[in-house]
Amino acid sequence: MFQVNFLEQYCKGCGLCVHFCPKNIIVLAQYTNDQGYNPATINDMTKCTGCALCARMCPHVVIEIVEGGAA
Amino acid sequence: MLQVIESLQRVVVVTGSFGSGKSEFSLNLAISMAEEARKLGQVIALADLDIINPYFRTREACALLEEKGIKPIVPSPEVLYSDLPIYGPGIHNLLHQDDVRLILDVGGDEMGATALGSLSGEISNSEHSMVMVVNPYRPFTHDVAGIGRMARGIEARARLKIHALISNPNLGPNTTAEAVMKGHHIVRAAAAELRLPVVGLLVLRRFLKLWEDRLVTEAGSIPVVPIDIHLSPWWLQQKMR
Amino acid sequence: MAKKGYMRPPTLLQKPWHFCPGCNHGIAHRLVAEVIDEMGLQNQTVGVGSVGCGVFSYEYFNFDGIGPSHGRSPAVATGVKRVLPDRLVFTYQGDGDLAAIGTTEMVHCAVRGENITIIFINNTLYGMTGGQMAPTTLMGQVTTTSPRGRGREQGLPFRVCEMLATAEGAAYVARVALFNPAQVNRAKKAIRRAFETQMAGLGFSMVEMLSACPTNWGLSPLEALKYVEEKMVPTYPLGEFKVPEGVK
Amino acid sequence: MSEQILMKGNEAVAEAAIAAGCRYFFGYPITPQSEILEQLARRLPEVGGAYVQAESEVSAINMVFGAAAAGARVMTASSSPGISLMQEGISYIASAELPAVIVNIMRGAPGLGGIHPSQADYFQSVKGGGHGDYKLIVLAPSSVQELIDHTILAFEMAEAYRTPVVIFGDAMMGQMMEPVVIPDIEPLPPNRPWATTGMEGRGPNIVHTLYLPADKLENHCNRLFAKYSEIEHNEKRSVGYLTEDAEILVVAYGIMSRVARAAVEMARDDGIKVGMFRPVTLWPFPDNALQAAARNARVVIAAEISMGQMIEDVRLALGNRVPVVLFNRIGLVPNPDEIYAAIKSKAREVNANG
Repeated sequence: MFQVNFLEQYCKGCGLCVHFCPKNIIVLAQYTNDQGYNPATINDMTKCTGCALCARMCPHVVIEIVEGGAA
Repeated sequence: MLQVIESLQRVVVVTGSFGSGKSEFSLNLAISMAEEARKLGQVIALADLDIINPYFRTREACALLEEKGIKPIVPSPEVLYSDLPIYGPGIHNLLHQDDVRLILDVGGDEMGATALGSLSGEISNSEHSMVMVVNPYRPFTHDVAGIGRMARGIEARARLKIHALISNPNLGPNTTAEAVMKGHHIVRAAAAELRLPVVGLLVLRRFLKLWEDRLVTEAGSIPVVPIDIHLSPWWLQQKMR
Repeated sequence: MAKKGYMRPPTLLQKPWHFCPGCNHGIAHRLVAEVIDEMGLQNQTVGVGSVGCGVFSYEYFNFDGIGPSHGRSPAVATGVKRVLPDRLVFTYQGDGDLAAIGTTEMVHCAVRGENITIIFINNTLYGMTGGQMAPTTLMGQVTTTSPRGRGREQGLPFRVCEMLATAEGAAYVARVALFNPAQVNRAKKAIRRAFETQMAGLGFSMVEMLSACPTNWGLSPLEALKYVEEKMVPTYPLGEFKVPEGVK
Repeated sequence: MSEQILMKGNEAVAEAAIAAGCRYFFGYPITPQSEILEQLARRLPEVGGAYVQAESEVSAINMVFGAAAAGARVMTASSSPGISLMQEGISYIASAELPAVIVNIMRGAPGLGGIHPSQADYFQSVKGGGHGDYKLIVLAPSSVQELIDHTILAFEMAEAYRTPVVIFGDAMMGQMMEPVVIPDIEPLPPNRPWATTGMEGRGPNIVHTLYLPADKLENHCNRLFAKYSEIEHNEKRSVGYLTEDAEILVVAYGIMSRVARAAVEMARDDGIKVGMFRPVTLWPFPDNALQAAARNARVVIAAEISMGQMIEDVRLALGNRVPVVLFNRIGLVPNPDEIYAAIKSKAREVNANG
């Protein structure tokens, strides 16, 4: 079980994490953050394998992943 | 100066550290030689071989040399005041003309002596004396070890042997008789170490007038030679205040 | 850190980037920070920025930083390194800064074998000033100053790694790209090797990163990554051009 | 070393820098200052420092920027065309408030010019040179001993005010040899808590010159100029010679002041009431002292080896109260006779006008 935390206020909604997630669980939210972007988010956290490809490709260092549930 | 001239061969190669007084000595030597030479029908030529430092070189005294009947061997007028590594034409020929007394005023330090390397073969084949002018009040020749290093460095780069030292201890306008004697001792000690003779002690003419008796006694068998300054303006020669 | 998972490197200050969405500068910054943290060098590092989109690098890193003038970073880094030979000193420069105005400084830094690292972000144009042609612009690429596409009359792409690898003073020279996670991992390894080269005192090192500029290329962030892979890599082949014995 | 020794100006600058605790030098060869490089290339490794021959003056000044940012006492030297190339870096060093010493052994310009003595870089260093609002402290020594003393002073000022300091010499001063004493001082190591040395035990230090928000830029410039006012208040330096009753005042700096002084002595022997004023700091220009020195003057002669640059500061200081005329030569240091002749001719005019 992994917990993926998005630093939503820094996200610029570029969507690279959405593309590179092998489980296709990351989406861009319907709402916008303070900067006016639709931030990335995960609805079904149980499917995350903790591969961190999303974080590896995130150009805005928005994503942190911790093992073992909510941090 | 006549005694100095007598101790030197037909071709005189003048080396030394930067600012040792090589060029002033060369000019004084040439002017003294010229006075004798007129009687003997000899030609005196002074070649400026200083390709390292483009200031205070013998080439700045061309008019004086010509007036004294000395042939200045300097680069052509267009490049005379450049910092291009050029020396005057005709040195090769003059090295082998028996009726010409040639003085080669070489650049400072071993760097300046490098220019001699290209002529060393021809100089070796001519009757020559290579001297090193030493001022022990210059930073890199201020002790026996430093003078030795300088001599060996110059010999290595020039690929020629130094035959004699010229002692030129002075502090410019601040020179005192004591400073001359103290410096001269260092030069003599260095000469002993290098197994070379000291063939002259140079002293500015206006100072020599004041201290002649003391200095001649002190110098013993080494001739004390009055020197006139030609390359530095008079207002720079005033005592520092 | 857990075997899986990912945490923000502590050497990266917690603040929003000025970079555009999808800009690869952010990935490059993060990789540099991760390597410095993994090597435990945060307190021993002096970063030298540049002028270009990377101009604020010193604002984002949590270590000592210098903002020099355009193109002169390798000279500034030389001054720092000569005074502080045991520090990790690196420059972070774009292709305009490094490969145009700073060519002399970069070349002679390598020729001297200056023991510093250059992190070189190649995105084929001047990002900061609005997307003008750079020496690294691809043939046919349209920029604001090559409006009909770069042709012969605008010169040909400049391959910096290949040139610097010929310098005897250059110890480690590599070109990497950031267009997918595998490439990003390789890029990180290259930075690590470059920094190890420097800390071992082996000489000059450089890592060139082919980097996407979605805004000035007029592509989506994802299309821009594809552009790097399909258009840039053929002109700028990836690989290690020089690796010293000590870090193999 | 506290005995007298005979040194060339260039050698003296190099030794003085070492005496002042400078251990880093970055430069590029150019006549007539190359002995500074040559001497330091030989000496700095002996004292645990580093000499780096840069690929250009542009690089050299940026190496100075880096070394100063890293906390070192650092110097560069060049001659006019090379100093032109350094202007960008000098503007950055001034803006970043880094201490550094820059020696300009001036030669004839513009363009490639010649290698003759010159004072034609006055505007460049005193009035600007690089882009933006900044000032440089400019020192104008007039002897080899002063080259030494001013080099040491320059490091102290650079350190005290965190600002670049320029030392003016010229081809003749660089090459001429005079008896000097290198003072035996023990300089303290640089104390620079702001330097980028790796942040052990503190937060990050940043050395930069970028101020994008307008208010920050304005604050930065105001802060720089508050510092410059302090320098103007503290550091104006000058030397007067026989100015008390002088009806004719010769204003000259550097090597030209040596010539002017000899000329003044010649004219005094003729009974002419002439004096000399020598600015030692060109910025800050010693305007108050000049006003005092010129209080009895009926004519002021600004003597320069340029087409007339310092003369503008002389006129700014004296206003319309007294006529200021130029005596100049280009490509050489004139003989005192020439300035003496100029003094004589002015003396005749002054007497004719009663």
